[in-house]
Amino acid sequence: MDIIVCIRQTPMLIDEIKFTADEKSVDAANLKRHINEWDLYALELALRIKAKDGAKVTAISVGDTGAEEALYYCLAAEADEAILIEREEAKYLDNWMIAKLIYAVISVRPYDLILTGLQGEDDGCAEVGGILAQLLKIPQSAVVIEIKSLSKDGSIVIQRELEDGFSDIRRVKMPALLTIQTGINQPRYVSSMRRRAIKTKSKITRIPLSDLSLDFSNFHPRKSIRRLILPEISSSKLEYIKGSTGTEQAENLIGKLTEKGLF
Amino acid sequence: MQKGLILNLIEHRNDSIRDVSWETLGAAKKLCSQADLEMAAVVLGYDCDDLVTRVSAHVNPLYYLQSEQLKYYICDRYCIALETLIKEVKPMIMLLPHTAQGMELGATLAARLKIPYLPDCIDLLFREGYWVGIREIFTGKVKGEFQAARSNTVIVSLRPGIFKSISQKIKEKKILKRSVDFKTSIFLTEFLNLVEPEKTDIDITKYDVIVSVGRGIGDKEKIPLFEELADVLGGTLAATRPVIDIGWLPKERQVGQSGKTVKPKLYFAFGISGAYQHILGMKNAHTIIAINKDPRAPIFNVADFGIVGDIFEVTKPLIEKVKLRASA
Amino acid sequence: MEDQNIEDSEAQILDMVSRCRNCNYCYSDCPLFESTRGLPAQGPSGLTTAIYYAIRWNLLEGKDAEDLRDLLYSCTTCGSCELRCKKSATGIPIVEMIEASRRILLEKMIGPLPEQVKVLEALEMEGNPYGEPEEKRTNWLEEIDENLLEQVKVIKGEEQVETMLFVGCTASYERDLLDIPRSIMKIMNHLDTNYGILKQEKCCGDPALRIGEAGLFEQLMEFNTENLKNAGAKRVVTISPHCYNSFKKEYHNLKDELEIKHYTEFFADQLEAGNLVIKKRLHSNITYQDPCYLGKKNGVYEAPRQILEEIAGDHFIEMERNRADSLCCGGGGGRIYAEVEEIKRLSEIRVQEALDVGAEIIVTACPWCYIQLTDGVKTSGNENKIEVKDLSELLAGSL
Amino acid sequence: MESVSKIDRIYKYMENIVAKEYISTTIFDRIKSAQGVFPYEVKTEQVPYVVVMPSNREELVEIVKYANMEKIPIFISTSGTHALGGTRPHTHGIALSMHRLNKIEFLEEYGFFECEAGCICNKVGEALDKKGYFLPMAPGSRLIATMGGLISNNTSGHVVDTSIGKPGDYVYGLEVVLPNGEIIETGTMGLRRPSGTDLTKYFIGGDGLFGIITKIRMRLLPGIHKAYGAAIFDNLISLAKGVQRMHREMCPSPLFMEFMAQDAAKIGYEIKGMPPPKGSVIFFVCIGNTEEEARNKVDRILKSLQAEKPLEAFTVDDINLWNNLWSTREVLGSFLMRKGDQWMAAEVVSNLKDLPECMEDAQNFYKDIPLLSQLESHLYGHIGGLTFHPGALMPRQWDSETKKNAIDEKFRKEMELNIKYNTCGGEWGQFSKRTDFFIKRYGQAGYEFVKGLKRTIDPNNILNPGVLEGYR
Repeated sequence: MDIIVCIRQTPMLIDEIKFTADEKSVDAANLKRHINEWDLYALELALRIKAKDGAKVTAISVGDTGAEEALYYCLAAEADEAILIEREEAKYLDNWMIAKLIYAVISVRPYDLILTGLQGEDDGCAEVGGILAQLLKIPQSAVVIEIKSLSKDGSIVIQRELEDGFSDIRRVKMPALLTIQTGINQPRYVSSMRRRAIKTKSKITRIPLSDLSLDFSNFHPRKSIRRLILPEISSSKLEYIKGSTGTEQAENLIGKLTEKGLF
Repeated sequence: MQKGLILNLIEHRNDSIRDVSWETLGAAKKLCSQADLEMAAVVLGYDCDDLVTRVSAHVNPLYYLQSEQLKYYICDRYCIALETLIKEVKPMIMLLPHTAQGMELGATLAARLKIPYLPDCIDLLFREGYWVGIREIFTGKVKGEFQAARSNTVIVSLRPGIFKSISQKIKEKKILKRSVDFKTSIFLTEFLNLVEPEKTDIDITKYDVIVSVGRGIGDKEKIPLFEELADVLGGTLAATRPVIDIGWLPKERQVGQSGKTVKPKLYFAFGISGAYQHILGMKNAHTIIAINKDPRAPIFNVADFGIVGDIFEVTKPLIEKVKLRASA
Repeated sequence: MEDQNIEDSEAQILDMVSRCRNCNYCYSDCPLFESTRGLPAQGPSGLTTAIYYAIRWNLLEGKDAEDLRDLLYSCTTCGSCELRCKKSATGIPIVEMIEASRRILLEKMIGPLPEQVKVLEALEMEGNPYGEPEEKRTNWLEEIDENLLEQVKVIKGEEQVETMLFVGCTASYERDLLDIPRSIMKIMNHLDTNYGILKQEKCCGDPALRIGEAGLFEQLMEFNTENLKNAGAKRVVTISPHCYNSFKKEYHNLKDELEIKHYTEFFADQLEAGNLVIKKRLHSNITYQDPCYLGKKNGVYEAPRQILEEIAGDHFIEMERNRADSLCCGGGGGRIYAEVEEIKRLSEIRVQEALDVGAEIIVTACPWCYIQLTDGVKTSGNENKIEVKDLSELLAGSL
Repeated sequence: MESVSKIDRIYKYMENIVAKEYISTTIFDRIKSAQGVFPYEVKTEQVPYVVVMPSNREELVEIVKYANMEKIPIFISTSGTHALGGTRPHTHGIALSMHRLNKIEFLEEYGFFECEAGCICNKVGEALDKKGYFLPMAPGSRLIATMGGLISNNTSGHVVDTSIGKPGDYVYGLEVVLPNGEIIETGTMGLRRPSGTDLTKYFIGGDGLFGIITKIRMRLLPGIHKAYGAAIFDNLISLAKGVQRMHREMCPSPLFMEFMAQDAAKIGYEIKGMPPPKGSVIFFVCIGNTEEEARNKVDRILKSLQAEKPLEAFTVDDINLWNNLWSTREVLGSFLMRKGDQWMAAEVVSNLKDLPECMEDAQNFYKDIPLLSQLESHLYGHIGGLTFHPGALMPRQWDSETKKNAIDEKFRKEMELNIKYNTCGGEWGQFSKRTDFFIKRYGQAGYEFVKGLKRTIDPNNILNPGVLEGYR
């Protein structure tokens, strides 16, 4: 069984957010990055299936900042292969183009299951999985919270999270794509030594754009960012509780609630 | 030339229309009045006529794509059905809610039709000939204007809980039934069953006071402190999804889109940044008190009272003072 | 850890544990034996036996692996068992074996406990276990009164200083504990020595090491070592016994070159030398909780007592179990971050023992003991009977 | 290994009896409770199905009934300190830990205390001490050994029998769960023990063959005063003769009387930072209701010893010196084991008449055992109780099999000597590793007698099977 996991690093905002001059992206300077949380759950799921039923786990990432780190992490966590799709940093890629790149690589390889995180911590679009599935002409299921069974006949029964505590259960014919919700498992910890050692032990498969059978030059994003805005807290009703110390604030809060008869 | 059309997909479950569909209709109505547009809606399903009539009271025309195959929502079937309709009515905007269903459908349908998709928008504008979706990124810490490439149709999913539900009714109803031809298609996904929310020992929705905590509290060791506050306030403890995910508290205490929706008199939010999935579950509380050290935390957008500061420095004296009042 | 190292360390564990004569005397001194259900494996030689057979019978998968993990990570690493084994049996370095096993579990991706993952990530990202921004590490200084800041040099770059106060993560970030560093600065003010605080201070690495993340520990060790050397420090004074232990035992490029003192040692010396003079004596009954990483691990029993006797005289009472026999607060060994089985809270037992000897104040000299005992006082409902203080607070108050 | 389905079945049943967090199927709990004090490895066929910790006798009764019905062996392995491995399962079964039965109650108006079987000896001792009473037992394993186990074994430990007798002599009653699940209470609430049949006697030193003790009623003994003495002999024979005299001349027996051969004493002294002794050392404790009484006893004993021309014989007034003397033996063992080799000792008991000869035999204990003759060995013992502990240091490198052989050899030699002197061990028990001895010592008839009792009381042989049969 072949499982492919799409993975990437996302920036974590620190208190002071700065934008680039064109206001189209967050200034990468002094941004800390880590692996997109949802992707970690997808990776763990793949590795657990591997441990239980045996599988080859391949991690794939489109090469923006931190992609290498993320892929080495996957290898250290005992993914069998890691593929880096190289791209020039500058060019803006929307999720459709990213999906297209991944598609170009995956489509020529064997796969039974493709796992992605439900969404990115940064843009939260939750669309790469869907697009990819459509390109590959395979069924997708989003917001997966449990694998009920994985039968040899090539079908998989999964549980999806809906709203208000509801969920539904589906049987999907493989090959299939699942986008994974957090909490589906408890992702393992991969030690710093493992992460260091892996870099000398194993290699990442690098695929330059030129190797892909698609003409990237006349690719155009289907959506683009006009500008970013720092939302100010805009609430007509919001009233700040003053106080130089926590004790004062606590006091004033109780005062307010009492005065409004809420207490 | 004919006016541009906004086509609304009506989401339903268990023979009832999901609230969020009234919201998307509301949003569409607003758009129509701003730009010179018309609206229509579409229901996919199987003998759900009364549900259809209910919708038709608000929007005209209403397309009713009926087939046994459409009894339950399944992505690929919906895609096939909607593709035919979209090709027929050529909407300028295909509008759907950004829900578990919408997430699947929006991305897939857009890719299938090779058209732009603006997911999870909190507003939609028409600027210099482009459709522009306002989206929150970095869990609401930043807003972005996302511009869809030029296209006859753009798919837009709207964030639940943002738009006013449609209220206006219309005079004459118009239901256009369509049957869908699935003969040639093979289905790879099969709906098995819907799982109801499980009954739990404690029901946080029953409490007048809720003390809710987010990852911001740091570690599990801190939980008892807020439990104590909840106790002295005669309320109960709740939490955001991340807190549930790392197992600090059981699922039954989760407030938010995928958890419980609560409407207590007092809702305290400690160390909760305010991801919309959480806000959806608590914004209708009578009074919301948000305590967070990050003044830009979106939670303050829905709060009635806000304290910017260290949650523990506030919590401990708060407990003491409440105790005092109780004993007094 | 390379696979080779794992094998070596497995072999070493097997060799060491094979010395055990199964007398089980170690149980009688183990905090787990008092705080858990007391199942057969819930004690020192139970843990080592578990490791031994896990390796010999290859019980490192599925539920067995989780059971092993939960067992090994329940240890407070207080070291009582080692003392007992030395005294009455073959002298196995039990805690060392347990920690070696944790390293193996971690490298095999069986450990750590779920809640500890966040801690390790925080240590790597921010240099402290609480995930607080590293750039805000010294923000607490903003809440210290001007006059206390005169003698402090906050080392940002090239500044040189002889004596370095290593504040540690808990004292730096836990607002409740602000009085500890504040008191220590007050005491420092009575000595006319300048001293430094590192702007770039990072966690000493104790949590990483205890949890089994040796690689991460090394990173932190190298970082701190370099900073301390660059600042030309000749002496490091630590607030936390855990930092103290790390520097003294683990920092191989530092431990022999620098004088490493826990603040209780440092101030005891100053009292002896007459540089500190007790003016106000304390008249309420106090007792002292030996922090394991000061006492059992490093034999510092008397320094804190010298100070306390100076301050309180006859009002200083020992608990029945003191010094090497004292009971661990339960905070060590990475436990403070995780949910471990505690049918009976160690902190509550300890609070009761303090009450039994008529103490009104439990004094300790470790931020974690302080936190644990404070909880213990609360959860056992003794707020109005007894309070917890750090030794520095009492000393500062009596000068 | 044991079948999973059987584990599940037993677990499920236990769930109806005991709170499930006190039933463990965790492999590590099961392995640990399969360990005995012997330094060789657990075998998979010894690993219990489950470990169960009942919280009261009612739960225990249900467990026993089930085991008896299903014919599943029960091993009461609580602290696992039995020196002959009596608590060590040799087949799959249910391992019981009695730690939760740990209540102690002072019935001072009756002159008793009652403790549950899981109480730890040392804790009971401390509790009595606080109230000014005295626990008449001092086993080496007191730190962790349970009262139930100790009474089932009825060990003197360091105590000189002729001084205060055996712990069992102070037991006024027991509560026991029989193999069929019946509960019986034995003995009396009075201060006078039954004449004639006293059921208590069947379970004191009963090696856990006939029932599971759940509660022990023991006399509250007034606190005692102690006085200490010591003597140095240039040779062990006169030391032995000195002790012989003490007994023959009807001296009041000391509570403890220990000796160390010079070589052993040297090591102990050195570790304790004392100048090496000029000869072999004997040191003892006398007790009395007054300090004076105790001191007089010491003087009286010293007189007897002096008759055998010790290098020196003296009362020890400095308690620190005494504590040092007393701990020399403990530190000796751990000092020798510091390299990780394991100390094993035999329990050779002499009769009074042949004490000097037995002393010689004890000195040469390991000499003619090929496997052990080369090992470092030392001699010490509870000489007041005419007991020798010839000990040897067993190399850690030896594999499990060799260690097992070594230990079997040791027991064989021990048997030989105790047969020779028509005695028996007073500390560790008579079965398990010593079943062969028991048969030789008391004949097949004697053995059949016990087997007969066992068959009658425990027809399905569910209680600690293997103890009576003896480990091989």
